[in-house]
Amino acid sequence: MIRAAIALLAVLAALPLFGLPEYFLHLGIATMLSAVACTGWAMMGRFGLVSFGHGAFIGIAAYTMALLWNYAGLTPWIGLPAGVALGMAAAALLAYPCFRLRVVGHYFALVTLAAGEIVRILIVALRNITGGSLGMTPRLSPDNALAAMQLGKHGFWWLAVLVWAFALLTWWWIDRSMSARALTAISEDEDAAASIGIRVTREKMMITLISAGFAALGGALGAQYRLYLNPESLAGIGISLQIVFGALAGGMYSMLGPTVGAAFTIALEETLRVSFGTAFIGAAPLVYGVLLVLFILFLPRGIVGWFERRR
Amino acid sequence: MDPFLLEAIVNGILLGGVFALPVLGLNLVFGVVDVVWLCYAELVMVGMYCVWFLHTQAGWPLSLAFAACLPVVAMLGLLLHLLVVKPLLGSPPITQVLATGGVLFILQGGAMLTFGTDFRSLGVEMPPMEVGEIFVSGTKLVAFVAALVSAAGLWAFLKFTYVGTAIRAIARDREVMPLMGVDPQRIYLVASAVGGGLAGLAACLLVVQLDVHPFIGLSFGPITFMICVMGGLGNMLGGFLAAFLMGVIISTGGFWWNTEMSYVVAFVFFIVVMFARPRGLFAR
Amino acid sequence: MEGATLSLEGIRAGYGDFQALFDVGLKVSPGEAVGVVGPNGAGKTTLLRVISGMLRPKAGTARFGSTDIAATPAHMLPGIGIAHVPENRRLFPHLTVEENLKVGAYIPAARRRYAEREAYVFDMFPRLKERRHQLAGTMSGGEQQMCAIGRALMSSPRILLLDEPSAGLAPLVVAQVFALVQRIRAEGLTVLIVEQNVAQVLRVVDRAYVLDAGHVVAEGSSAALASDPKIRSAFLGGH
Amino acid sequence: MLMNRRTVMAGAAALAAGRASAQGSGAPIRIGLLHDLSGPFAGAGSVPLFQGAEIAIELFNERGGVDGRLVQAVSADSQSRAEVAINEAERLIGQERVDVVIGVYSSAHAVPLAQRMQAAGKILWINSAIATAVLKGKNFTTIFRPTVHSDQYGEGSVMFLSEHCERTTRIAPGNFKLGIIYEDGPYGVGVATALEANANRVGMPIALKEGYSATAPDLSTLVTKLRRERPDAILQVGYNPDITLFLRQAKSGGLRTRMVIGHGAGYSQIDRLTETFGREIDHFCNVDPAATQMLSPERLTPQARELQQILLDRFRARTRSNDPPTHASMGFNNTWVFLEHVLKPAVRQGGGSVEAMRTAALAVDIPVGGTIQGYGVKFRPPGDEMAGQNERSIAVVMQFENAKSIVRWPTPIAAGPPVMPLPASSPFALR
Repeated sequence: MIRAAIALLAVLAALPLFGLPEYFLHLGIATMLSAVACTGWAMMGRFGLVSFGHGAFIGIAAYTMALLWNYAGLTPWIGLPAGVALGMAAAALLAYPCFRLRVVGHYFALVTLAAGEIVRILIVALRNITGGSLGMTPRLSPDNALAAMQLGKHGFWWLAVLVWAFALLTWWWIDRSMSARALTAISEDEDAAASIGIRVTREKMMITLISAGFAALGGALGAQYRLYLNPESLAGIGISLQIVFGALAGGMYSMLGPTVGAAFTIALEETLRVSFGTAFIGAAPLVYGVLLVLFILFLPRGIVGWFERRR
Repeated sequence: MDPFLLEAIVNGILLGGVFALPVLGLNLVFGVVDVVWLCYAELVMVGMYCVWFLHTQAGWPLSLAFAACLPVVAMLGLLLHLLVVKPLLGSPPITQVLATGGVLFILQGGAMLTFGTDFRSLGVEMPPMEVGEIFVSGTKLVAFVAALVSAAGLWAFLKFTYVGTAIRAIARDREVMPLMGVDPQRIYLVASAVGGGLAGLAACLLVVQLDVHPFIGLSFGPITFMICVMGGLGNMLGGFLAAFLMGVIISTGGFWWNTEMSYVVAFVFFIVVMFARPRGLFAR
Repeated sequence: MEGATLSLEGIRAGYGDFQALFDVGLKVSPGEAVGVVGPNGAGKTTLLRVISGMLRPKAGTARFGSTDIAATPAHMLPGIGIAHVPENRRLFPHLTVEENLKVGAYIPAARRRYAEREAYVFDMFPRLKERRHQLAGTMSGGEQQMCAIGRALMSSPRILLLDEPSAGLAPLVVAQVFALVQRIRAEGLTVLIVEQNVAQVLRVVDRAYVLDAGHVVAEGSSAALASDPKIRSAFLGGH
Repeated sequence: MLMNRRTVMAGAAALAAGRASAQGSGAPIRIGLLHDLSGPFAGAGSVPLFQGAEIAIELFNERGGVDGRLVQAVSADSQSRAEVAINEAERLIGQERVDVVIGVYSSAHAVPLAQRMQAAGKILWINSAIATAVLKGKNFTTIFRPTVHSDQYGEGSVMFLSEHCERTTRIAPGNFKLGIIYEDGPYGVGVATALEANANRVGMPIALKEGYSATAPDLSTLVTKLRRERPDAILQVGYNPDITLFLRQAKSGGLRTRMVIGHGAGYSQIDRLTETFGREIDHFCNVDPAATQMLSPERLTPQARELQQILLDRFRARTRSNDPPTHASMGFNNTWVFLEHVLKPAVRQGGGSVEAMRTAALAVDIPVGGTIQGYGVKFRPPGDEMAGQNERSIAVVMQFENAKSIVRWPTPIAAGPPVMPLPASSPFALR
């Protein structure tokens, strides 16, 4: 198992050396970073904590990182962790009262949705600092690209592989911890879990922070890779739902599910758009929607979940 | 009182009228079937296209186009239930929500394929009314009254018919319903059709105020969900009142601060309400 | 509406892997009042759930008159005359008393006779008439039990299934409830009643079955059972 | 192999035209066309922008391309989403191997695309995205924008008002109050910022400046605030659904003023506005590069005049449009400038390399009147603050009259003085 994992990582890390075309390299990086966000989301999603607001944490992390770089010259190598920490702090600020006051289920989902929209609108409204809806670009530093984390495709590929492996490792570690069992119990019956001594709020907070942290990490790295930040694609409903779709399509109950889902949704979107091209406007989202519904109807536990069940 | 502030408040209440019907429909479906239709605003969009097409392209009189819109969208609600929601009734809520999210893409894509991406306008208007220094849009006022009348009609249906009473009962206890001879599946169908019909009704009221395009749902979809939750999911009266509250908050927030930030004010208010009243502002 | 015989043979039923009933047989003739007694967890509630279609048996036959209960959707059973007052009453607390009764009269045959049935129920339970506009959830336990029975009676049933009507009620109220049961059966309605309160129930029924751990361990007339020393020692406190 | 249907069709159609094969030599020249064909921007002008570009390529090929080498368009849909635009750009340069991408409707897409294309050493030819910030201070060398930029919109409407307000309304520019409302996207913000800067420069007071989201379902509060502030002119920057909503709510909200000026996008779709408001929008003004039909042919060079007629005929035949939107002219005109004045010489002299195209672009020198939109073309050189911007682009102020637009500013090319203030027949006129 561990050997297979290392072999897989080695193959992934070696791929760019064999002259993978740039466009596929680009999609690969986008996929892995989006897989990090999806995996992060599923870490809490699989315990019944459904958030529609992970965009909020991504937006906070990405903008913190880029603003620190542009205005204070702080390297993203520090700015990124700082941004992710701030994103997690925002998650704590939002989640703690939710858990204490028992805002659950659809109510929790909608509260997080509102939080995502607030962050998006604030980024737009604070346009003097953030560039508003025009977006912002991190200041280029061609002489000092490494320090500025402006790595180009190969560098980012390896960074993405690393971060992705870290996300999976964390998942694996959670699965083996007591917390996984506690959270399963909580997701089944919160009161019963509390009555057998599980510290409900604490466990939920922990998984929420980890989840928000990975989403923020994946999203902010994506912004750094593209060297472009935009409120629409980093905060708000659009990105939040995109993450959920990916996690769900792949299967949020298995470790590789969100990754497969991210790869699947990106591949599907690209293929549909490119193959329908500009001939039938609207056909791509239509087919995407149909496939999504069919997937949920016939593979309710996602692609990976389906394979696991058959085995 | 500042007449302009008063006007902003009146406008907020009228805006609440815009939100009220979708909120009622969404709440009805949620209360009965226990599923959130993420594509609800897109059903409204289809209804708006339906009215636009029948009136401006097929040349039907407006009243007839309105009358046709209701059954069409109601039918769509039924189909949505039968094809997507029903097979997922036992699944986790997130799966159900996401499946209806898939339908959202289908409806948007379908609208683009059928009608293109242009903005379509009905071109119907009514003269404004002037009361003192306050101006009130005639169109909005009529839409507002229509929303109130429809809400009252819905209330009467739920209050005075057997099916309506069963709908209110099922929201609390679905397992016991067969003991009364009620087939929950049939009630789900009725609720889905009525929920769809309300989307159709909302479409009729919106199409005279807003241009229709495939993405119009994005304009009022998210806020509709929030209002629904704020009033208490499944709580019709709560949702109805919350619609007006939210309308006034957006309107006066825009008046005192600015139009952009008014939504931040509204969303922050929503979150605070959720913390204070986790089951909705008007939960019993 | 004429009577029909309820007959169960070899019923096995349970939840998932857990089996609650083992080869249970039972028969209730028209006009009879029959009790099912037994300790907590004996499968009494499961038995009623099988009869009213809320639970499908895994084996055995269940018939009411000419209808195969196991082959009929649950919501069709009130139409053939089965009314079930479930455990814990399960009223709609946010609806008024009158609205609860209205839901009870949902089936088409009952809707046509709504006024007549409502008058009958209000005659039997004058308290309900006084409180017809009150929310059901705000009434006392005894009143709620009356409302639940009234709701079941709205559909003009041929057999009334009562699940623990005395549960959670004060002794005085329990006596009232059983007096009502007696009145209902005196009017000729078939009654099947499940109870832990064995002493009380044996006073109002003709016959009873004793259920223990999913098996019928004894049956007979209420007088015979009441004097059976084994039953007495097991359920009646042994004096 | 990823193959675009439209590519195949365009190529086949051009071959069928048959003129090329006789002269022809060499592989087709592949050019990326990137527009928002779905999503909210599609209906806001991106589609006619694309159609204009397609007509230009079609015409160019009919005329034999570059000495027989045809241009093959590889079209892509950026779906009104920035990250899709980035993906498509990656695909166009990586998979489709194009050296040039033409189009780009939204400035929010132009920002990352410009950076990416510059880094990849490819040409980005921006036909529409107007925010000044896209180019300002960026020192790009392979990014060119033949069209106007947002500062010019601001200059256009403020200069127009300050020239005419005293004579027509007896209010000196120093007392002529402006109400500026704008959608909060890059286009609205860019133009609004320029409006404010220009108003400050000429000393015009600003009574209200407020942004709103283009998807807002209600703007009546904005109407109320404008009514309170009583601006003498309302300057709006918006797309279609929001300006229609605003005008509708302004009318029913009793908002009255002396002049309403729009700034392209929604206001450039006069057909659409007329469909909704009929003659109620008569005498509103709009600042934009001129749609070609607004310019009297005698002001154009003979070549431009000929192109003008071809575009109008073909666009009308394609879309049954009465008054082709400005974006159709922009798409055609700017694409044509590239094909005829950059691509042709670059292929003839430099083998069509990126460097040759860059050199050719910097050498373009088209006088005023030389393009179908009236402006000339001369790009700011590298090192300039606005490197890559066409310094001869002009935004004109035009006035609606009976579903037609008439140029009112700059005065030298105007077809007469404006009708101002709004006449009593307008439901928006002061009483």
